Amino acid sequence: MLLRHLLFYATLFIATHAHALSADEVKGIIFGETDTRVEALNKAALTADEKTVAFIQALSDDAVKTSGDKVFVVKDDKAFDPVTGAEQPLPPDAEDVINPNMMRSELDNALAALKLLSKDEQLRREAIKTLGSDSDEARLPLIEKAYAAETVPALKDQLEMMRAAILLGSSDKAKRLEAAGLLSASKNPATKTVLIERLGTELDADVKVALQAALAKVEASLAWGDKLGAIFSGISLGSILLLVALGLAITYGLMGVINMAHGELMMIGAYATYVVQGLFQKYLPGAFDWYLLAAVPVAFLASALMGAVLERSVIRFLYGRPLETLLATWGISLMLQQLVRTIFGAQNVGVENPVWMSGGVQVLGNLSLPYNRLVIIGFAIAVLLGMGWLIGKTRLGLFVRGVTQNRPIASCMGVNTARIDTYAFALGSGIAGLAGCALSQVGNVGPDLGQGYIVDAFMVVVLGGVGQLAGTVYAAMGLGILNKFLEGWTGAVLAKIAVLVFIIIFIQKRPQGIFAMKGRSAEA
Amino acid sequence: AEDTIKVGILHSLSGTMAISETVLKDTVLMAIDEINAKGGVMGKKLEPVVVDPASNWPLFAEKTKQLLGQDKVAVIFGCWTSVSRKSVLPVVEEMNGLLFYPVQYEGEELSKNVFYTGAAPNQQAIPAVDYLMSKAGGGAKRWVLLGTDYVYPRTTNKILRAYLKSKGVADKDIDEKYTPFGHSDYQTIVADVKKFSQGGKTAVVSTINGDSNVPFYKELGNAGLKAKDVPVVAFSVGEEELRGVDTKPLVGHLAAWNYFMSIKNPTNTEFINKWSAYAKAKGIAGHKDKPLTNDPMEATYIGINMWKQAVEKAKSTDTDKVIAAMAGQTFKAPSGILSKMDEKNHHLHKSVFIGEIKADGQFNVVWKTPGPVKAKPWSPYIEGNASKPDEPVKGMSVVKK
Amino acid sequence: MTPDLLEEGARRVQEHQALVARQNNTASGGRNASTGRIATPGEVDVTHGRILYLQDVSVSFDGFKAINKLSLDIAPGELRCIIGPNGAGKTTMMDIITGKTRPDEGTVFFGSTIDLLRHKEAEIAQLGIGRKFQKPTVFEQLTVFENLELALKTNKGVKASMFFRLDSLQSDRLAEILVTIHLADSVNRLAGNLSHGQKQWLEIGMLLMQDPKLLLLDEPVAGMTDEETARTAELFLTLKGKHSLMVVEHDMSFIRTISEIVTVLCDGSVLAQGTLDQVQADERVIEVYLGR
Amino acid sequence: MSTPFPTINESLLAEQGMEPTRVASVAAPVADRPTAPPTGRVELPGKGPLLTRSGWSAFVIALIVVCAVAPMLNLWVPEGHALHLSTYAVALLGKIMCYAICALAMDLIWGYTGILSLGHGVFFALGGYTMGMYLMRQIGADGNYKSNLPDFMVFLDWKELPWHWTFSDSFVATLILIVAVPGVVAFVFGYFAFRSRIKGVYFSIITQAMTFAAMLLFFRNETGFGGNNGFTDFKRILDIPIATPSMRMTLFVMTGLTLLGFFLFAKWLVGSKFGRVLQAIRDAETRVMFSGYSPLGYKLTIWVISAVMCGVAGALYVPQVGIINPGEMSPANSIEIAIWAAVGGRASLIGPIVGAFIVNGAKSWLTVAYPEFWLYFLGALFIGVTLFLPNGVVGLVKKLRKGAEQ
Amino acid sequence: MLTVKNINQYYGGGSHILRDVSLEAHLGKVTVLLGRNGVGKTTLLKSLMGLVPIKTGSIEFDGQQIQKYTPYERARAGIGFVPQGREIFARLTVEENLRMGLAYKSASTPIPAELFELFPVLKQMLNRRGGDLSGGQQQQLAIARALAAKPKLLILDEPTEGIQPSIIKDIGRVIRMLADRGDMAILLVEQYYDFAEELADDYLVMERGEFIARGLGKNMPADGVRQMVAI
Ligand SMILES: Nc1ncnc2c1ncn2[C@@H]1O[C@H](COP(=O)(O)OP(=O)(O)OP(=O)(O)O)[C@@H](O)[C@H]1O
Ligand SMILES: Nc1ncnc2c1ncn2[C@@H]1O[C@H](COP(=O)(O)OP(=O)(O)OP(=O)(O)O)[C@@H](O)[C@H]1O
Ligand SMILES: NC(N)=O
Ligand SMILES: [Mg+2]
Ligand SMILES: [Mg+2]
Repeated sequence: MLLRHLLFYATLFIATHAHALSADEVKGIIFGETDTRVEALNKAALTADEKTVAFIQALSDDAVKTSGDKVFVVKDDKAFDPVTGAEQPLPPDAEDVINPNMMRSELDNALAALKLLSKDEQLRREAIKTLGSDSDEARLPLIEKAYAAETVPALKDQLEMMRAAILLGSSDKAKRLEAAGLLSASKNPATKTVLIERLGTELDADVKVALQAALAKVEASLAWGDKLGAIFSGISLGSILLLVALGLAITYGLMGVINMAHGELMMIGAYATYVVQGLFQKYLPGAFDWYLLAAVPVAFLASALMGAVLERSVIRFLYGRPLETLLATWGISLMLQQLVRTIFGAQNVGVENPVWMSGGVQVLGNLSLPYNRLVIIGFAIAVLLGMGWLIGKTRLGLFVRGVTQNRPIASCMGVNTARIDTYAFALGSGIAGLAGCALSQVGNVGPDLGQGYIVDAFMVVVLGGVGQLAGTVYAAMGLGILNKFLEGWTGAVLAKIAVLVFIIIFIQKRPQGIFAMKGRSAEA
Repeated sequence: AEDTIKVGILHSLSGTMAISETVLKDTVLMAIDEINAKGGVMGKKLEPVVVDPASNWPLFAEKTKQLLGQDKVAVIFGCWTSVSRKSVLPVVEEMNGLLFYPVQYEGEELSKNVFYTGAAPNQQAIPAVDYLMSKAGGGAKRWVLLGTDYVYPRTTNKILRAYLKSKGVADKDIDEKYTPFGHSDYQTIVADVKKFSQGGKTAVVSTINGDSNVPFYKELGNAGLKAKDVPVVAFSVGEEELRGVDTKPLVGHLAAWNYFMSIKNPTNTEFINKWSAYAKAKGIAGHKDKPLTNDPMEATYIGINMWKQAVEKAKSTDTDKVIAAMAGQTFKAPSGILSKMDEKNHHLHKSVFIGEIKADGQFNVVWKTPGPVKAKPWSPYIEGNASKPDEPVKGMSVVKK
Repeated sequence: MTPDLLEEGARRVQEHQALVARQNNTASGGRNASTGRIATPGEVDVTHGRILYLQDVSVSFDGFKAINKLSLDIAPGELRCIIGPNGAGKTTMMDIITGKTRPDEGTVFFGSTIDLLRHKEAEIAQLGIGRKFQKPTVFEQLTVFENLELALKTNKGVKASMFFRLDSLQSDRLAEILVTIHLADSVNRLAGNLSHGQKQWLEIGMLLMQDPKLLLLDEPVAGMTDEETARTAELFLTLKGKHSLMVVEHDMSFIRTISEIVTVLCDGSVLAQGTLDQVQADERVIEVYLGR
Repeated sequence: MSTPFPTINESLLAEQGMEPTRVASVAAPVADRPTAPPTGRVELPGKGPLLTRSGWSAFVIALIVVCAVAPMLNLWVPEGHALHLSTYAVALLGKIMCYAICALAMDLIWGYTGILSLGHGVFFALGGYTMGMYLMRQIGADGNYKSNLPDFMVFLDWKELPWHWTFSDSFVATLILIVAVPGVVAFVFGYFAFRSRIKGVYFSIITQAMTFAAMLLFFRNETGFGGNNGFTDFKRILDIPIATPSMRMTLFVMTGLTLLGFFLFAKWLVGSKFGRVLQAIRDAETRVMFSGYSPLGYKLTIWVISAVMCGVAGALYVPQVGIINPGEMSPANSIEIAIWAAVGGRASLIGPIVGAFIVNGAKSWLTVAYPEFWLYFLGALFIGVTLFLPNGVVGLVKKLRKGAEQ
Repeated sequence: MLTVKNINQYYGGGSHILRDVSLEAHLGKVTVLLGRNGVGKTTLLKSLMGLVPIKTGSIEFDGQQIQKYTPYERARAGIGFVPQGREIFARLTVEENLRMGLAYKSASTPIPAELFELFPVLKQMLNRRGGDLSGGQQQQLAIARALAAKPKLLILDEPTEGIQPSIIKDIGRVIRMLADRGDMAILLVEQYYDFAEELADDYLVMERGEFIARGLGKNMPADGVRQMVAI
């Protein structure tokens, strides 16, 4: 970020009639009602020089403080006078300048407008994006200038769209018609807003027709993004359901423990992530962005360890009595929740997305795929593959399956069943911990975290067919996509009800889940 | 037992509501410590009786019976959700107890035995919408009313819809959406809001409650829905709720409350300091490292102090006498006003503040009412309320022993 | 199909055609008053001399043909032994008869009127087909007494069972069977605590209580001592005549004691059929089953 | 060839008062000489009495406590007296007795038939809502809005009662519906589920889905059951004020009688052959089918009976606790019912009742005594019971008693 | 090889099943244990495997006192077990079942090819789930599984139950061959008298938890063992 800004100052094209930032301008921008501040800002921006730009940038970065009627720009714990640039002592009573939404939006626009003429293509691109939805007529000359100077075809097209959006408000009918024609090729959702707004005020019938035609075209090209977006959110929800269910697919699906504490094991994973975050903040602030990578194994181990302890102390006495495990693990879940309340408090704790997980890739004008969702989908796939390999292809996996099917005989084959049981339960718990780590990136981290997902987790495992890994995957994805599809149609509440009803009906058709085991081995 | 006055504390310490309510229990305990340190009430020490209704609504009623019937408490501070209050209400009325309810709620209720120290809809929702419609607030023309599917959001949105209509907003420009309790996947909702906002300047009024807020805000951040494009004003999100959220992408989104921790005045500074010290001393998890105050805490604090004053004025803890003495009580509130209990309607007069979220999880106050607003528990935007008296109706066919 | 089956089939076709021809000659258009019978629903009709009749039955699991165009029939009162290599499809055949497995194709008739493929397990049991599983299955959490009581032939509807009381006739029968199966001293023990062989006996006892017309016995003497095997053989012989039995066993000496006709199954269809001596002499049977 | 059926002297088959042991892990007396030759005389266990002698005495005592002692201690012994039974205690006991009915119902379906329902809360709530609707109508025009419609309907701008409120003003209809609504819902749900042979956890999970879906449905205001707030602020029942000591006592006594009645009924049911078929279904359903029983009818019957019992419990619960809302249908509530049964001891009838009292009593006490720590105690109780008392508290008592006898 | 001294065993309810049972099994010898249903044969074998706890008595195997060992330690010490009622892993494939038999061997140990010569059907059904096999096929699998790890002591509980005659003969041959190789002791519980007599080097007859007769296999007819088992 910082480098980018330096570059920006260095390459900024300074308007010929630029003049130095005055103390009055500064005061006008800082003090008073938002309206007058905006006015002062726009005035100053028209004749901006380097200092003005630096000042606007600082204001936008919340790096400006005031004390009485004095204004300071704060940088690296030092305060400077915005006009002279001289370093000044910062009075202890200095207060932040408050920029409400409106002001902040104007600041961004002003900066963007100034960057439109930058030599750096990346900066111009950003500027165009920021200004995208703004159709302020006052900016027309600037945009035309930028349009004339632009050499990159894609950016030139976008500038033309911006110009057209402004021209839509022109008093010249021909220009409006032309603008409408141009805009119909846009794939930008902001264009839709502009067109709708213009439609509301347009009086000329011809222009109205043109506007409507343009609007229809724009909406048609946006429809794709909406559809893909819905599918993506279905997959994304599915990946979360999958993560949440995978651990349970082991502890419950394979081992037959009706593990009501599964949610709490996820919660432990999430809190472990929180603790790692805290440690990074304290001891490794420089590497903070990578705390999540460290949190993954920690979350796994924390939950796995807890799982191992539970298995050794409680669960192992209950094999072959599945319904008793329900009761005991319910008790465990109550205790773990309260334990977390005692240690971390009843409130949620904050877990931040690392910078590389914020934001997203813009795929279409109205479809951007958030990084954290993409990462979680990838993570779910990785966990799934890892677990599939471990269970299906390794000796450990073979032992786990053997032991869970017939404990005494497995031990007669020379398998240390107690140890395998502990490993298996710890593995399932560890995977729950991984799920918790992932969930910390999209939802709450609090004592109730587990309760919110436990029902879903069981539904997924059971719908897929107990003990069927592949079924779990299908069930998670199916429910995720079905849920999102219905949600767009009926709203979230009815969608959730419909999904539950769907599960009930589906099980009637397939009483053993999607991947029912067939034949006699199912009864054995 | 004669030298103490028992005070019931009825907040969930476990279950789903513990997230919000636990801290209110501690607030009452802090206030009690403070009052006792100053010599108690009428020379008697206050003795807290803490119970855990465990986010279970019938249990609220049962515990109330116990507090009033067995423990003979003089007053109860408690409840958060409206349904818990509704569950407790018949019991306090029958047993003629006294309940102080500290959370903003939907109105449509006025009981002689309850003092409502949180906001009624006109003390929170309506001013917030006014602000968003104003030029400074962005001049919103389209509205998404988004809430958790239960009575408080439904009622508030009903009032808001009527209000917006009265301001000339067409039905097609209002989108009302609900999610189930504990909903955690807001992708579709946020995508819908985004789409809706393409039709013109849009603001979102969020009455999402409790746990769903974190995933909602995280999704807003992910989807790049910035406050300057589509501002979201929330009525159930305060400092405590933001504790669990990465606020950087949320800067500029709003909340409407009658108190913010960031309000600068000596009373508030003192309040925050007191709380910080108390949280440290008692090792209250979370708060001992990062003490936070919020609106319901302030409302609780005002409530107990006003009750103390009323008892002293009435020279008795007798419910009816205290009720009478409560009318018109004032207290210097941390929000910076001289808070006053209405003479008649059992609600506080409150200033309304609109705050924008800052990167540190606190709020910038960007707008406030010129002075305290009197509560209208019976919203005029709901049919049939016009004729309602602005005070509890006495003698509601309750049979006394 | 084996030659003798073919013959048998041909004989029956001829008989049937002759019957049709005869009937068509009557004045009543084939409805011959004297031979006309009313098929009572639920009652097995064995007037055609067959109590169980399977034709061209096939079933496959994931592409593996466990039963392959199997045709077989059993006469009322007959004791039929079925032998065949492990995996020949004997148990699967019983699964099909009792409604546990649906065949892919073919017909299965109980008597000449009841299409078993249209009935559920419980109905088939009520029609009069009892089964002993290869792996003894009893109600482990109930006592021996209760196991037998439940099996007792009586109205098995919900309401009837609520008001059920054992009458003295039934008590006698129960007591008799308890003695027969050597569990008289264990009336009050939980069936789950019995040894393997005791469970075998208990299951046979339950079958006797059920008093079915057709008994399907899947390896009934597995795990029994020779003495008990002999007793079982005796028991089966007394049942013969009144009941029809289909016994699957690998114990040749047992088969020898009880058998008239032995059917050899292999790879899901009939390999040979005849007296034990006949099939024991059959090279193919020696090859796949008996060994040298 | 000797006959395999030796004839047996009839007189030797005299009825013995022995009751067959049916509880799984309480081992039956094992004959030390398992293969002793048949003696020729067989002692068949006779049909045991409904309750043993001491069982009847205990029952009668319970009856007296519920119908006479409790009312006396509550209404006549003055407040402040050491023996006074407080209103709070009456309410608490009344509530727990309702829960005990649920636990008993759960035991029939889970303990005896092996079908774990994680959705019994829905039947409880349906009974409760049915009663609640009647109580709402009894408020008449005394509500906030002075309308004949319940307040929440006025608030939703509804002008008339929706169809499903049609019979809510008739007490008789309400009584019928309390049985019919949970019964019909259970019947339809159970018919399809059992017909499809849904078993084990698959069944448990769809019952959970059912209660979860019902909860979300009832949360919606439009569904017409008062949304999240549900029904509260009841004023009268049969036009008699509800918040009076005598009315409360009446409800208490009725609950007690219902519980005792259901107990006897359940005892009779599981003692009959019907009950044994249920247990047989639990242990080996295929064998049951091959013995000629159609499990569908049996499962459905006990499922509906169990649901109706829960519904009745719900109907008794609502006037006593004064509120019914969709929270009763939350999956956790249904799980709790199963937990009461397990704590007390499954497949013992008295166990679940004891379990309901222990768990809820502990909860009520601990939430006051240790508001911050009670979950640890409760959690530990559940774990402890499973680990050390596999047959629940009742199993322990039986064991101790057996030990004492020897 | 195996020396069992004075084992007493009780089931949970307190019933005394094994009463002072002592026996020996030697390398290269087949020891056959006979007895009617319910006398405690399976219980004895389970006690040897450690599947049911014994109250008193000692078990010495290959020079170690193993009565305190867990079942898997006994397996690792070299005891292979074919349980009554097959007890294969129903949801593992045939191959995986055999691999379970190799559990305590190193991961790269191949499944001995001779098993497939012995039981060709297993090779054919390598990828079928154990539970889908026919009863006799399962029994063959159970035996193969126990042989996979080449144990020093092989315990078989009614291995011929449900198996077709030709394979019984094969199994008999195998047992003989294994014993004759001299590196394995075999303890066989059998109801099928002729089979038992043919194989027995030593025999034991059990009645109500006690041995009522023992001797050399070749003396079985002379000792009237057949009658003992038949009441
Ligand atoms: N559900 C199934 N899936 C796959 N294969 C199956 C299934 N059921 C049976 N089979 C196969 O069908 C064949 C016939 O099995 P069946 O149990 O009927 O044999 P059987 O004649 O009873 O043998 P045995 O004498 O060993 O009991 C076997 O090869 C078995 O592996
Ligand atoms: N888990 C158990 N609990 C109580 N008693 C049992 C248990 N298992 C077996 N028994 C009893 O112990 C006795 C011995 O049983 P065991 O299984 O050892 O007999 P067995 O000699 O192997 O008989 P079989 O030839 O029928 O297999 C029997 O009377 C049986 O009922
Ligand atoms: N009153 C509320 N926020 O439920
Ligand atoms: Mg078979
Ligand atoms: Mg045995």
